Amino acid sequence: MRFTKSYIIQYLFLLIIILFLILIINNVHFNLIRTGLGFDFAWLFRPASFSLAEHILPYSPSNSFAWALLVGWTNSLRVIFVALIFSTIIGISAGILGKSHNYILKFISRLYILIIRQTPLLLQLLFWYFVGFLSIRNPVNIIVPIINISNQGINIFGYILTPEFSSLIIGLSVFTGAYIAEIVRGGLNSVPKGQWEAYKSLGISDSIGLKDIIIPQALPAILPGLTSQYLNLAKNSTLAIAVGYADIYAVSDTVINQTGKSIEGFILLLIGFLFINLIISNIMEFFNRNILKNKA
Amino acid sequence: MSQTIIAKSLVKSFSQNKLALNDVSLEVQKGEVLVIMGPSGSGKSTLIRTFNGLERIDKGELNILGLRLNSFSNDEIIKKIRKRVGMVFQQFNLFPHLTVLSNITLAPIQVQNKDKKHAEKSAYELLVQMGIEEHAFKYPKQLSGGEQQRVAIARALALNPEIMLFDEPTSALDPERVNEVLDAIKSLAKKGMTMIIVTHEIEFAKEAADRVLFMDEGRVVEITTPEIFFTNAKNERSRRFLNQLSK
Amino acid sequence: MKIITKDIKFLLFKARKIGINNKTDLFITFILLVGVFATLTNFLNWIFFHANWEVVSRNLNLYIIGTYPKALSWRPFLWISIIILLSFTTLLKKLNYIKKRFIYICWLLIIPLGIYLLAGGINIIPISTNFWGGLSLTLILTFISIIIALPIGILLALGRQSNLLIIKKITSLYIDCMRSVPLIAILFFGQLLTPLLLPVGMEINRVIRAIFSFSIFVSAYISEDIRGGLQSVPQNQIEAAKVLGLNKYQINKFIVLPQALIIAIPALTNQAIGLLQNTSLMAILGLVELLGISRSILANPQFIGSHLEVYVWLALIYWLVCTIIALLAKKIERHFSKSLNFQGDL
Amino acid sequence: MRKLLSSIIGLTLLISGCSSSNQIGKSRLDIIKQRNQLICGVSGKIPGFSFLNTNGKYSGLDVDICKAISAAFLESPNNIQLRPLTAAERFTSLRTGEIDLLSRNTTFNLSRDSQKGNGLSFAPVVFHDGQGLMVKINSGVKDLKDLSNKSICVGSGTTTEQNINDAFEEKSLKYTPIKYQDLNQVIAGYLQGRCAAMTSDRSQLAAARSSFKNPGNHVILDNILSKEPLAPATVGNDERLADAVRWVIYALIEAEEKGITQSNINQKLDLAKDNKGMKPLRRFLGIEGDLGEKLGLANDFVVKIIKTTGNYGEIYNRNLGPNSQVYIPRGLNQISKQGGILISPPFN
Repeated sequence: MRFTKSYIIQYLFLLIIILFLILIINNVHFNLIRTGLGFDFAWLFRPASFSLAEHILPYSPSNSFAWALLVGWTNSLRVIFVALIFSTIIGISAGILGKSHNYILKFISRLYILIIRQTPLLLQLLFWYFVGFLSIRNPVNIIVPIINISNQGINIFGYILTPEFSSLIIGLSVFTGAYIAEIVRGGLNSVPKGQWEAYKSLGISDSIGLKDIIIPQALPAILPGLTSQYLNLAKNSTLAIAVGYADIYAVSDTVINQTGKSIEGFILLLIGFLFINLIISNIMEFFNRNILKNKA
Repeated sequence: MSQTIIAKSLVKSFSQNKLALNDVSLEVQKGEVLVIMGPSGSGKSTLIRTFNGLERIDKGELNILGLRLNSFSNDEIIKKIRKRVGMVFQQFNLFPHLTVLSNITLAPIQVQNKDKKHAEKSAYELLVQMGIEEHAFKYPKQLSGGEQQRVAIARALALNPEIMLFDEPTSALDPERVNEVLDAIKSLAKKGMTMIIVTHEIEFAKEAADRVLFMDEGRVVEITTPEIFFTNAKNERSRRFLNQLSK
Repeated sequence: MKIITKDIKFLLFKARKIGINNKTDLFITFILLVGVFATLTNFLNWIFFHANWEVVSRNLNLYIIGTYPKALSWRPFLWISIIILLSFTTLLKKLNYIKKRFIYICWLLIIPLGIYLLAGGINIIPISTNFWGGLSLTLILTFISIIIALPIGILLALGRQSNLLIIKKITSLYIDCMRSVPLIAILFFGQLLTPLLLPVGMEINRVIRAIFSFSIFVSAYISEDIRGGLQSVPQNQIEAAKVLGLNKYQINKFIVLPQALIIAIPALTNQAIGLLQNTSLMAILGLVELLGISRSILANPQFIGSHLEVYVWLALIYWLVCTIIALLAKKIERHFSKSLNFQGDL
Repeated sequence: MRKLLSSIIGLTLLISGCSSSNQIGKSRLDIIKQRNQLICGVSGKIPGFSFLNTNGKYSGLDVDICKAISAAFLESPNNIQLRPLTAAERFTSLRTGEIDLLSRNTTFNLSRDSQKGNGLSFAPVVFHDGQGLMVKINSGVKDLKDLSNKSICVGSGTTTEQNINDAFEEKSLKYTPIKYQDLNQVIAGYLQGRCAAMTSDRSQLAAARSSFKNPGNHVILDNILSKEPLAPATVGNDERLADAVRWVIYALIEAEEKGITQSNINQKLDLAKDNKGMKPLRRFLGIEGDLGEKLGLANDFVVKIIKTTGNYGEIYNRNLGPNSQVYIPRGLNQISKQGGILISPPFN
């Protein structure tokens, strides 16, 4: 008797959702017939006949749409991976500087977070690309002749990073870095004050104290937030389309345009993202388990 | 005199190898004040929490105000019991986002469907009775611990319970605040409220209790009048406990 | 000579006071200061002497109201002025109880007022959403989406905490899926695919589709924030409510949810700010909100190549709006959390 | 609870009921008339064709075509709703009925027109264009092969992307496409030196060049990579709407051939009314016969068009003529009498 009522509610809920899904599938089916679009994946193996500016895997326009999507996917992974490293470096430094005793460093760190977090990422990306890179008239040599920055990109030892890739990396890293900095600061704040006083009273220097005493204790508070920021970074990397980088979303967009297969293309995009998410959350889970196991 | 609580062979365990309650039986008369004492971990809180269904018993049977409660009892019975049994916690457990007045009137309005004006009037009378009427519109955080605990008592009384359960009501208070709460409980005792109080306050027990129950390791060691318990406890374990307390 | 050493010592004392303790510190500070100073002077130099602000000054109306009919432009302008006025009274005034109530009611009325003023209807000429644009569209997208997403988020959070297994599974699936997909994909879905899901002849206009997309996306994130709040409501609060005879529904409504929401205010604020910033993604999908209208303005042959001016100007607007939202939320949070401090209880 | 459920089920049935009683058989023309509004998809970001002026109004050739159609269908050029669309969403919007008419620099080609392709119906071409390349004069680029292995700025989601690929592939040359979403991004990318060349329809290249600070520093190469006939489009299998749109465009061309302009339309009307012998003119202006009614329009739809927007030549000059912001010589887009390829079938 006690369970029946809740069971009825649950099954009704399930029934409504199923009905709703049936209704939608019915509509889609009807609309696909009406518009003559159809639903199939055969087009995946036709030649893509568009070119991509950047690819890690070998690619030419005569490759299939499927291959083009895979190339886009690997391009996404490349951006996510590099931006992930840089954003972590920026975020941790800014987070630690935010706790610095030096007022000026503290001020700069706060200012950075304040500006970056309150403006849209898309705007920042456009800014980095069109203003940051493309408006460089005279190439800038940072360390002659190792790093050379111009509106053709960053040239390191003859290896050229395109402005699209570079501005995406900078934009994503700077943006995500500001969020990571806040998480790091929160994590550091979660370490009891007594711990800071304790290492100082033992005469341990700040850098060693941070590395060996404070950060290990702050990690459990930092890691979950960090994971969700990494996932956000992966999702935000789809804004690549605004600066002309051929990531998975941009390639999907082109594919959908060329084939008109919007539903199929969308489904493939979602599957692609599911994989990226799985990769990141599994790696983080691994870290989480190992680090927390050792330190707890 | 009629029994309001009858407990028969209660058994309750949280982990497999240790019994929190081990064959506990007792009866409480109407209007009686029963003080439960015992070292920490002896099962006092568990026992008192079984009386309003916060803990389910594994074996045995309870009869609270004529309602039978055993390991198979459903939520309806527990709800009925809770409406007639008030409880005050060690940590007050006031609702921090509600004013003192709303803390007290919430249950009468929502559970007993009283109209707001009526409920507020009764609440105000309770606050006067507890001597904290000037705090009616403050939030719990703005009050001292003693005041908060008196609000908690008023909140429990607002439902006109027939039995009041106190789970270490003074343990979380500053020493100088203890008496204001105990005085409030004493005044309730004088009015003939049936009360079961878990406490470590010997003086209070001597003064207010009709009987004292001493527990250890989930068992009832002794149940007797305060005079006998505090001057001439029969059991070796009770004496040791009292010695430690008076130190 | 003595005087100079004294001066240096004094300077060192001053430096120590602001936290510069050793040579490395001094060096890093110096480098950073030079960098900041150089950037700042360059930037100011550009702003005052090189930038051509015509692209901003001549299109000021467009940035704020988009393609809204000129004769009726007072309507969005009135709405935005009221919002600004209300923000400042909320932020500046130290308020008593009655005034506070009044201001909260005003804030609640902002959304219906905005819809009425922008869309028209009774007594004023109706204007299709197609003409909405600029900052006014950005704001109304944000406000309506948040107000829709909040209750959905609460229900999802409760669903995920529920002990009804099917409901729990379905809500969890929904939340996890939503959170693993990029927003632009959801917006793409909303703009380009939902028409295929609808029965023939049924149309939902694109602003509503955008609101729908934002709401279903943000509600998943909101639900996780609220779940965090729900989990941090102490168990003894629920126990105390049970003892008073409240049923499950009453416990959630009167005890758990209010506290969870107060705890979640900072996280919810971040969601609101994030949402406002993310409305800019609609520029990629064809709505002329603040960023979209700016891209249209940049297409005008008169203003080709004024990217930097436009981006700096947009950054300023977005920054101001987001900062005001953050400050407002802080004020609200301070007001509510006055009562809420579990440390005092435990 | 029960009430809620029954209402939800009711609603579900209602919606699914809707989907079976679809509006097949009813022409969109009737829907447009019923709502007294023409929803027209435009780009909103292409100078000369449709862009936002500082008054917050869209203007350009594409917009004027919408106005002419609105004047013909709904008696007023102002009953239009212009919807800025991205290249990616334009066909879906048309197919799902979100817009009635697409007037957005859309290239007329087989796969878009055919039922198994995009399933559209194209109206006559309103602008004959061809894809071209623009480079900086001092770059020394003269031909496609000079651009080998260089970067080229392209707009994504357009036929441009495919054409440039085909052209380079034909000559076995390699290049790097830098793809942007909007034409103005393509222009910015090119101007700021990201690419050695930008490719787009030659009209757009010309329009862009005319807005540059130093137009003389840029040159449009002679190579024409493709034919780009730009035409308005409606959804396929709606012949009545397609016919009506088609003949509105022809009317604009015919009016120019006949020398009927916005300023002399009243004189011409009087002339036709007075002279019973001027049969073709009388039919064209709806004084005689039932040409308009055959299309489901007012009999004098031509008069309404010309009064509000003028003939094709006037529209062209207003938006792309020498005195406009973007000057593009008429070239092919001249009526046949003047040496162009625009021609209207007879209004009989």
